[in-house]
Amino acid sequence: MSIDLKTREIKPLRHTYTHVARLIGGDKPATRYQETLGAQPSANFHYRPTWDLEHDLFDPSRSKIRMDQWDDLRDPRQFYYATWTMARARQFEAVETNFAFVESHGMLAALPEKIREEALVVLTPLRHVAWGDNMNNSQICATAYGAAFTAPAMLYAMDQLGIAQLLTRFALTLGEAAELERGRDAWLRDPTWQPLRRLLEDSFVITDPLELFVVQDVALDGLLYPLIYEGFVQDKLVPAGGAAVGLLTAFMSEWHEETVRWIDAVLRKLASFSSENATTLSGWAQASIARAKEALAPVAARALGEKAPAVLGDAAESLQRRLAKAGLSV
Amino acid sequence: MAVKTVKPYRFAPRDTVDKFPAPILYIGWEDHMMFVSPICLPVPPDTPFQALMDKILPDAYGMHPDFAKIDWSKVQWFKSGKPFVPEPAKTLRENGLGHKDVIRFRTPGLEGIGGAYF
Amino acid sequence: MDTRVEKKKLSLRERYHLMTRGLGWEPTYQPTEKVFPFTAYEGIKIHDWDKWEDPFRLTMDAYWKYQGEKEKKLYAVIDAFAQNNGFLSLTDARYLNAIKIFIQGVTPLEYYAHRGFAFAGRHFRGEGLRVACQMQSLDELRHTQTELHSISVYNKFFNGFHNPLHWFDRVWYLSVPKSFFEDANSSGPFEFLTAISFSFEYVLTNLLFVPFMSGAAYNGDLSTVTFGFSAQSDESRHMTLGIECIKFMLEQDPDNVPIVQRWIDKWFWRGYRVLTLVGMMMDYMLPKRVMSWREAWEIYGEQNGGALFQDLGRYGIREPAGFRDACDGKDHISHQAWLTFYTYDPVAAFHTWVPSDAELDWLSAKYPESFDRYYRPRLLYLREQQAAGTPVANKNLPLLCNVCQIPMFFTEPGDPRRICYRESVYEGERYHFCSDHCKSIFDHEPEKYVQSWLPVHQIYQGNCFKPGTDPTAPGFDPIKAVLDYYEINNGRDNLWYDNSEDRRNFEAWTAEARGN
Amino acid sequence: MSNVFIALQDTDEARPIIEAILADNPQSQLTHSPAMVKIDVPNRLVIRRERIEEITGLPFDLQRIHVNLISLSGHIEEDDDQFVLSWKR
Repeated sequence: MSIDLKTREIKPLRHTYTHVARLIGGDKPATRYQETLGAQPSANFHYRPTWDLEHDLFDPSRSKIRMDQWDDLRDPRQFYYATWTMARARQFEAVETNFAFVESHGMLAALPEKIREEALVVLTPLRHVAWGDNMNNSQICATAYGAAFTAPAMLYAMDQLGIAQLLTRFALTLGEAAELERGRDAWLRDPTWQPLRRLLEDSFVITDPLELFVVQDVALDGLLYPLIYEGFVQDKLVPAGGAAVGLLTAFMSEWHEETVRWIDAVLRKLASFSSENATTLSGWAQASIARAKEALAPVAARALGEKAPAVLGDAAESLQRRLAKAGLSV
Repeated sequence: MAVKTVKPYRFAPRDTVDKFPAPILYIGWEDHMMFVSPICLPVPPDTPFQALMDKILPDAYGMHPDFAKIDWSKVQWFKSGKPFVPEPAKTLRENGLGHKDVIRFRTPGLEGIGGAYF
Repeated sequence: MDTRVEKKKLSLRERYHLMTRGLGWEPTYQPTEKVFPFTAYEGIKIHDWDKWEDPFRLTMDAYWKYQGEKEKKLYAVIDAFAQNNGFLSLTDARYLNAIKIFIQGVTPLEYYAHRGFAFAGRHFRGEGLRVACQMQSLDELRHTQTELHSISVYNKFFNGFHNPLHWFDRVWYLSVPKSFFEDANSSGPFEFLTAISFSFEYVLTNLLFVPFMSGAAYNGDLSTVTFGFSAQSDESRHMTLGIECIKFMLEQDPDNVPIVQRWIDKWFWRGYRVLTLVGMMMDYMLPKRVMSWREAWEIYGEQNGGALFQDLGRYGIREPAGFRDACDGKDHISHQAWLTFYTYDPVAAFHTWVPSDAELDWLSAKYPESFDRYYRPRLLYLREQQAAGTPVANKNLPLLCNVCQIPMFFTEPGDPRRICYRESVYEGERYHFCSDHCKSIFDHEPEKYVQSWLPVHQIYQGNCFKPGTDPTAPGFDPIKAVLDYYEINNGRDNLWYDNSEDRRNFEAWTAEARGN
Repeated sequence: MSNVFIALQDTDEARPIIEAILADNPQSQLTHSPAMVKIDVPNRLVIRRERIEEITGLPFDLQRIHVNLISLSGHIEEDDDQFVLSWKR
């Protein structure tokens, strides 16, 4: 009897937290995602950071971009830690299956040497790019404003660490540990990679977290992923007998397709808030796409030969279309 | 000694007297922890010390049964922990009390509820 | 034909090394000190960042796998608890006030840690150390969110849960944990790690989580037990980051030793002061008690802390300066804090009460040195006044310690009859402290603590009223105006348990559920 | 000599780990709290993968300990075969 009663409805006094109700338009049942919004302290800070005297610990004025409500920068994936972690755990089970499949079905043996070599030369140095990406998104999480935006930035940073490690595993599967050294050496010295390394190192000193977001997540990743994982891996290597390479890097394309939804939603929200925002973002995007295109050109040439300019051009065009849809003029 | 920072690190103190309606005075009644801690009050500097005893202390502490039993002639005063003899007719300023000074008074023979310093 | 030989399986150590180390590089297009501008200014000397030892070699795939499993289990419990009105199985709704303190005072700290470790994870040099910090940033985000999610069900049915983030930035007693963590986050990355990973996570966190979670288990709060222990499983990684970081700094250069020692002195004391709230929770807020604050302090503070500092002696580190005084406080601080909150309950977003006779007897047994002599008579007086309809409430605002921001109710070490007063004058301004150790923290870094946002002073400065409030209007009630600014619902979130809506509801719901 | 300790959730999953600790650390002192088991050992505590595998009859990855771990003290050394907590002196 009492079991029946325990499950009987008791009328709640309220449906969600007050700060959440403010963000979702009133006291109504909130999703778990919504209950993670607004978690950042925002008033009455005590001490100025010893590492940034000009700003409060959390301070929207670190960016040129203005917003009334930073927690409006919602993630269309509605990721919170649990859903993100479980999604990545599932995806990496698939990665695991793919590695096992490739290793056990002689796909490595079947991989033409030329493809193997090309894949290693192009993909191994990208470990370092992913690490730089991880640094930049950690920085965005640390210095941008509002839990709604900074939390996905940290998830993005850790995705990049996962990608750096996946590329490491890829290199170790296709070759020996010396491949990592060779890739590192190319990253540090080979002229093919220097413009890209320079771009990343320049990005490490950007202090505006949203400018950094545009330079890294919008422009560089927006060009790099289509160029490498579609243009190079899917369209070039896979048809030429490199199915194994396609299988082992399938996560990257899937990841990119997923994360652009977040990136575009953030841009759209920022740009629609004010024409000043739209102008600033457009300026950053134009400059950083141009710069990223330039920096990727030698990598594209190494990967795709004479087709490089066309593939890179297509990637840039489709990125520009994305941004135009998000309300930027590029 | 100084904070280690990337650039010179100096900020105006947050609690200077100009920011308050009147200078802050802290008052503690020894052996009476029902009041938890010294209390914090803005008090105009031209308030006579007598007014502190006649008005401010009864408002703050009158609810305690010991308060009515205080023999004011025996009360011992301390300023920053050192014995202090206030002149009742003079103002707080004239008694040397300034912003964020702390005074305490001990009421000999009174040790709070049940002798438990409460 | 496969000419390559079968690869030998890599050990955990080798695999982790390849997966993490060597990802980073020395920049050449930008000066290193511009890319990593914050590694030197604290005075810590690091000669070889690669000497950092990774104790837990978790790659992201393993991280996702294990964390994913934990989350799946945790949310299954949270769902079941909410669906079955699990809160009706609590021993007593008084218990929930401990959880209110948790979401008001601890959950926002998890969030600060999330952001602070993101900063450290970006700005340290070696990859091993950075990855450990980044994972911790992620874990702390997890804790913030799982706590908000677990406690969400209580918010629907009880008061004092609905506005924790707003309260955290404003309410007087929450400036204690807020200033603590902002102090850490506003420090450089090495001090931050010493503060949070070592002093808080490694030395003190057992005192926070273990009693809290065991208390939850004892009192029928399955939801909190689950999130708590699930969070703790990350915590052991964090504790290890703390001790490894300390060893790393101490082994890198002898000049680091005095800097680290001073940080340990400071952060041990800062953390210990914050834990006063936990002591009070253990001794007073659990209807079924697990162990006293004193016992917990003896196990986790004295025994473990003792072993740890003995071990660190080989680096020239001694126990924290405040350690003896902390041990001295074990008979008193929980009682002093509870009495404070009881008499200030009109302006707190949780309920207090006078313990029952059986509970008073438990306290006497646990505190033979102090309870009957000092604290039982006080509580009995509060009970008597409450019964007479004149509950003791303080209408005076208290003097707060300029460093820990706790009202100055702590007594002199060795003399529980006397409040401990300390003060310093810096550039013509006077500052007050609750103890030698808070004073010494101030004296070392006065430029930092002149910025303290002290809630009592802020009220008097007129900064704690909603816009449009006119303090000169006739009949102006400053307490009501401050409660309004706090967004504490007067009569629902605050005041004593006995007459609370929480109590009435809980008794009605459980009577219905248990009756029939 | 000081104790090191490990605290684990009192769950079915953790039971083989607890048993393995008790088997390989004869000086273990076991304390049960609500939902938690704490094991203190003077100076050094070792968890051996093989011992757990012997108990469960299944392969065990030591990193799995994290799922049930509550707290610990001492310095940590972990490799594929064992997980050690110790004080250095």
